[in-house]
Amino acid sequence: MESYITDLRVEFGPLRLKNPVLAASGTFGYGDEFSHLSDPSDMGGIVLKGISLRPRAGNPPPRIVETPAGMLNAIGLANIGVDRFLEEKVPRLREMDTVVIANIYGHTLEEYGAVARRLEVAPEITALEVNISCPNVAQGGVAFGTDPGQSAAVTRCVLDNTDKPVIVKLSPNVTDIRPIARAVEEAGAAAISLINTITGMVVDVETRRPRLGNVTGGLSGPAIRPVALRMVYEAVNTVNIPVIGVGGIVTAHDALEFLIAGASAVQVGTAHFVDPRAGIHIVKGLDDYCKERGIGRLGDLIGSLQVN
Amino acid sequence: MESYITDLRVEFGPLRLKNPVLAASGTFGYGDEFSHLSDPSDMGGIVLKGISLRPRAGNPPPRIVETPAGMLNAIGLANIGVDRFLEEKVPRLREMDTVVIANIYGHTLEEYGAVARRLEVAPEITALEVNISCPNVAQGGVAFGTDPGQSAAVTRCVLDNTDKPVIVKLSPNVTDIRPIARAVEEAGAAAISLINTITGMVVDVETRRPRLGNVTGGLSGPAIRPVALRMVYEAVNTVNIPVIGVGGIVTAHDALEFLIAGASAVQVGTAHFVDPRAGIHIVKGLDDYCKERGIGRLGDLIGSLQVN
Amino acid sequence: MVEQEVAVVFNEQVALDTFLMGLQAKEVVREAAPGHFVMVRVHKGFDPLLRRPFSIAGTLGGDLFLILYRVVGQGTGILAEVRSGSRLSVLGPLGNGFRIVSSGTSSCLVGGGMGVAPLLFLAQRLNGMPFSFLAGYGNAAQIPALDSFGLNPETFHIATEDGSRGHHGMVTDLLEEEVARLKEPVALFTCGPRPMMSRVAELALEQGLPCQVSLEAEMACGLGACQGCAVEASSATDRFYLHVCTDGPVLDAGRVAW
Amino acid sequence: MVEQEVAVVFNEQVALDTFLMGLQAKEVVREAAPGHFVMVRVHKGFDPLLRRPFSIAGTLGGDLFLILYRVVGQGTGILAEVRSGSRLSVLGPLGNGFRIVSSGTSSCLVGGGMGVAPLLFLAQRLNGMPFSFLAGYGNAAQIPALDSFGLNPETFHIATEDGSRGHHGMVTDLLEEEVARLKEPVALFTCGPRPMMSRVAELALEQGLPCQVSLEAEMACGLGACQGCAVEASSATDRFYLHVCTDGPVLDAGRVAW
Ligand SMILES: Cc1cc2nc3c(=O)[nH]c(=O)nc-3n(C[C@H](O)[C@H](O)[C@H](O)COP(=O)(O)OP(=O)(O)OC[C@H]3O[C@@H](n4cnc5c(N)ncnc54)[C@H](O)[C@@H]3O)c2cc1C
Ligand SMILES: Cc1cc2nc3c(=O)[nH]c(=O)nc-3n(C[C@H](O)[C@H](O)[C@H](O)COP(=O)(O)OP(=O)(O)OC[C@H]3O[C@@H](n4cnc5c(N)ncnc54)[C@H](O)[C@@H]3O)c2cc1C
Ligand SMILES: Cc1cc2nc3c(=O)[nH]c(=O)nc-3n(C[C@H](O)[C@H](O)[C@H](O)COP(=O)(O)O)c2cc1C
Ligand SMILES: Cc1cc2nc3c(=O)[nH]c(=O)nc-3n(C[C@H](O)[C@H](O)[C@H](O)COP(=O)(O)O)c2cc1C
Ligand code: FES
Ligand code: FES
Repeated sequence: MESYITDLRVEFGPLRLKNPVLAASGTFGYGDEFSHLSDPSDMGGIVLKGISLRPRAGNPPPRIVETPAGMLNAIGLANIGVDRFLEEKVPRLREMDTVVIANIYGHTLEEYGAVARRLEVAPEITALEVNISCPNVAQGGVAFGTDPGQSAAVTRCVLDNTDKPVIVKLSPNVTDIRPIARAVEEAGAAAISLINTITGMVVDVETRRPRLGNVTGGLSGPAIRPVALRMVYEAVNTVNIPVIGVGGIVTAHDALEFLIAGASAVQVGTAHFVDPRAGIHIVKGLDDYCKERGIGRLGDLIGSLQVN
Repeated sequence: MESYITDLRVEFGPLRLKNPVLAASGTFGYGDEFSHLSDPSDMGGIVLKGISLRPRAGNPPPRIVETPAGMLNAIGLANIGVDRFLEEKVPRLREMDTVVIANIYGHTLEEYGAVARRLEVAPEITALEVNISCPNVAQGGVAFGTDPGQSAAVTRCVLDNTDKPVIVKLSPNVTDIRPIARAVEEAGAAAISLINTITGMVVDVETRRPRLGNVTGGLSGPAIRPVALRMVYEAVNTVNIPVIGVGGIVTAHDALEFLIAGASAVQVGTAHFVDPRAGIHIVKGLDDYCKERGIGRLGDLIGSLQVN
Repeated sequence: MVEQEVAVVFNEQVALDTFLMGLQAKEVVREAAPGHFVMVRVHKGFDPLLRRPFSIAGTLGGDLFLILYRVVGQGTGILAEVRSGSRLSVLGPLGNGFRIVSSGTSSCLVGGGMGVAPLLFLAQRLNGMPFSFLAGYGNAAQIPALDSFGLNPETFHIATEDGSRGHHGMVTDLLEEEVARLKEPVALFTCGPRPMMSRVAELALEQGLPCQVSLEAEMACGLGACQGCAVEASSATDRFYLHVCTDGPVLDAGRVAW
Repeated sequence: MVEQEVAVVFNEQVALDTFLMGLQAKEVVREAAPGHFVMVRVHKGFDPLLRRPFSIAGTLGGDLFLILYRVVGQGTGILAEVRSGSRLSVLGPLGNGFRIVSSGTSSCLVGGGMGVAPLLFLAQRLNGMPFSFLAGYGNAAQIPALDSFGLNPETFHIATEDGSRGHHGMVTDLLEEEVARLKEPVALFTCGPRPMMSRVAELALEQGLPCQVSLEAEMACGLGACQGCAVEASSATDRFYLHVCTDGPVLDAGRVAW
């Protein structure tokens, strides 16, 4: 455990984080993949890889392709299913001295509810993050997260099945993030996180085929940071619940942009592929920034953006 | 004038282009800014900087900020107005031996119609490209281009005021590009072009202010290429009119991705800031690609993407 | 496994578009086994963004490890311009390596193009045990000068597709001869283009020989976290996909859907 | 104006974080006048994406031009590592330079930090005519060794904010003294941080002296196409915004809203 001069704690709805830096879902596995390289407990928390009711093999390869300052992934939410997760992964989470958040998803409302309910038995999991970017099979495959009514319905359904705080993770592939943020807040979410990936595509000009087995994939990494920051700023100015900023954060400088714009915490995703210790370096960098400016409490920076 | 081995001509609705590479609006001025460096006539066409009914000073500085593999601009559609445009700029366009497309916008339907009508006197202008990403002042500032009905209304209004072919340029800041593409096609557009910039933001962590005078700006450059390509692919599979691909194209390789995905032509924007001859280099690169593979007619590549 | 900035001791061109780089990293050398790979960050900016995976091609002394790479794109292009004395961030060693078969059996190493890299390390560690090394290239210009590896010219056989050196044809032709010639059982180790490995796996199946393949896939993390590096598993495996970075890169040929 | 790859002849550190680069480009040298700038592409990838603007700080012989730059971020950091012999893409010369006043009047050049760069070129071209050069820095470590510019120490005066060299205070203090001391009219030329130039412009206004300022702005194209480099014009100008790249970078102080 590192120690810092600045008071880096943030209060985050019902959660207390030792610092505002979390690992983003799908980029840090179940917390054990990186354990040789760094102690996840140095971060404010980790969001685990998305879990569904039943195991899923995921999409056909290739699943990733690099793009300028970013990457597309079409993993297809491959995961071991909630039962094996509870059996194999949860016991190891006990050793983590940080907040552990499970990321859940489903293709019907019932699936969302069922995964949430199954996780009630695991006190190791402090909160749930609900991925609403998934296609709703009952509604012709349009993502839950693109419609305020459906986003609220998923939120309520998860809340009905859990006593844990519920964070709803919003999709950026929408015309206006504000009605969705509002709907999710009214439905009872403890917080929102955004953004998930932006849908993109790459073509192989040699084979004249899509580079991804799934044709399209989700864009993440520094390329999307300005879009994520704009949406976080819009959400912060729309809802009263805390907002977690995600998207392209690699350095403490990047994290500060989100915190100053009003995010109560940040998540670090793709950066962990470039630097497996990115999250921990960011925590250190936040401390340095505050020290150099005589800021005793990082919380004082949150939302300190001056617009004109 | 360069000469090429491949037949690079594309038929583009009512337009015949000598090659499928156009300069994108707002990045190539009125065609004369680059004339010291390259001959715009080597490109298939140029789309001029956006013109409105009245002159506009544009947004307060700073107006641009760089981002990873991209940039945000908040120029605010600064322009000299259609009258000065006709007087000062149009006469010089006569020398251009390529297709010249005017880009127009307004804040009300009437403004769109009025600019289109004024341009009827200029035979130098082969077609109009309509930027529908502008806020509709009569409708509370929501962009025309985020709603199918309003997009169609702008298209019809411009068509009522011109005999030139009308290309409608779509905004990527929408949940689903398809209903908008369809609405614009049904309203009578000769073609659509996409994407315009994606809204983003950057914060200065020293001053804790937005980096742009206008707070938010439009993201362009290689960072957005995968998003642009995905939307072009979606549009190509939705409408029967030609689609022009724009967004992050820097090299012939990038242009080929769009052509293979079904774009009938491409526009090159931000790349012109990095390499003022980017468009011309792309034309050359397309010729090389075809030569190496024994493809006699570039048109045969268009839409040749194989999906499974 | 470590993630650290290490010094580039040399970075020499050894064939057309092919370079051999020596990196100083005691920890990597200590843990490295044939078939392991490292993820290298080629520069500090975000374009290209991701680390690039390279097989460990051997070790030199107690603190140098080697990578042999071909310039095929942006990342390897940048790597080729790195000067000795510079520092690069390296993550590794990663993955599961070759299982060296017990003495008594002889081994046959079949490499295509850059696929020779992990096999060079394997050859280094097979020292004393009997093996032959078959390497295939497009043409003579692509064949790296591998003096520092001390390969025995009697057991090192080359095929080129254009016939400009060695056997005129595919490296799998050499393998067929070798398998026919040898009386005793031989274990196959292969790395190279997919069609080549597929043919080697087929031959192994026909002849009932054990065969280990080293696979490639686009990778983001190299650590088993992103699930990006999936390849289809054969029906003999109880899983649908295998992950090259943690299940492999070396796998029994029978586990892979060819 | 050309856009071409040119050779870096030298790239030397001349102060704390400050480098002087010599680039070989006959066409640029032929057209260059003081106040002109070039747009340099610092590398081939897309991060950073845009070219970086630098004032031409002088010419050497018939085919070398100089840029003097401080490492402040990613682009200049990459530039500082460029080795002589490398090639960089350069676009220029661009912009409107200083109008050199007719003989008879003397000139006073007031530079702050890297703002001395265009003034060094101006000093080079003022040869023979009377001028004084006032330069302000934060501290002595930031003062570049400018031997190659052959400045006359009698007319070159330095101020540092921390007093570690020359006058202890602001360069505008020196200017006030200079203006008070001189009898004949003097033309002011200034480049540096905005507050400094604003003070120089104010002084010029008070004293009725002609004053040309060289402005900076974030730039994308450098050619007048993107309209990104707008700065607010004063009410004396019939326009609302001026474009640094084509209206400037050198402007009469009275045209700018300070
Ligand atoms: C476990 C493993 C070990 C490897 N060992 C070696 C080695 O020892 N020597 C060597 O030269 N190469 C090796 N490779 C391949 C090497 O990683 C790629 O050639 C390299 O990443 C290309 O980077 P680039 O930026 O130059 O190419 P890019 O510009 O990214 O792409 C150029 C071409 O290379 C292909 N490519 C890109 N990334 C990968 C990747 N991760 N895996 C496979 N193909 C890719 C692309 O599909 C494209 O066709 C290995 C790959 C893996 C997965
Ligand atoms: C006409 C003109 C002439 C210039 N001449 C010189 C010169 O001779 N020597 C010199 O050292 N610098 C000069 N500059 C400034 C120089 O362009 C910037 O320092 C450089 O672009 C920073 O690049 P970077 O990637 O290192 O910094 P970044 O990482 O991009 O930014 C670091 C800091 O520099 C500032 N900055 C970035 N780009 C610019 C820009 N285009 N203009 C002003 N500030 C910027 C940013 O706001 C930030 O605070 C000039 C600028 C202009 C517009
Ligand atoms: C390989 C990969 C897998 C991901 N898996 C999930 C997931 O299972 N659930 C989820 O909500 N988000 C998932 N994401 C999205 C990230 O959590 C994050 O929202 C996104 O990548 C943007 O942040 P970044 O730019 O920091 O990566 C995944 C992202 C990547 C790159
Ligand atoms: C500085 C700047 C100004 C622009 N001005 C206009 C404009 O006036 N009208 C318009 O339709 N698009 C405008 N655009 C959008 C571009 O035409 C193009 O759609 C977008 O930049 C994406 O392409 P790119 O990534 O190749 O730049 C502008 C873009 C930039 C960067
Ligand atoms: S590369 Fe990430 S799981 Fe294999
Ligand atoms: S930098 Fe583009 S107009 Fe000045």
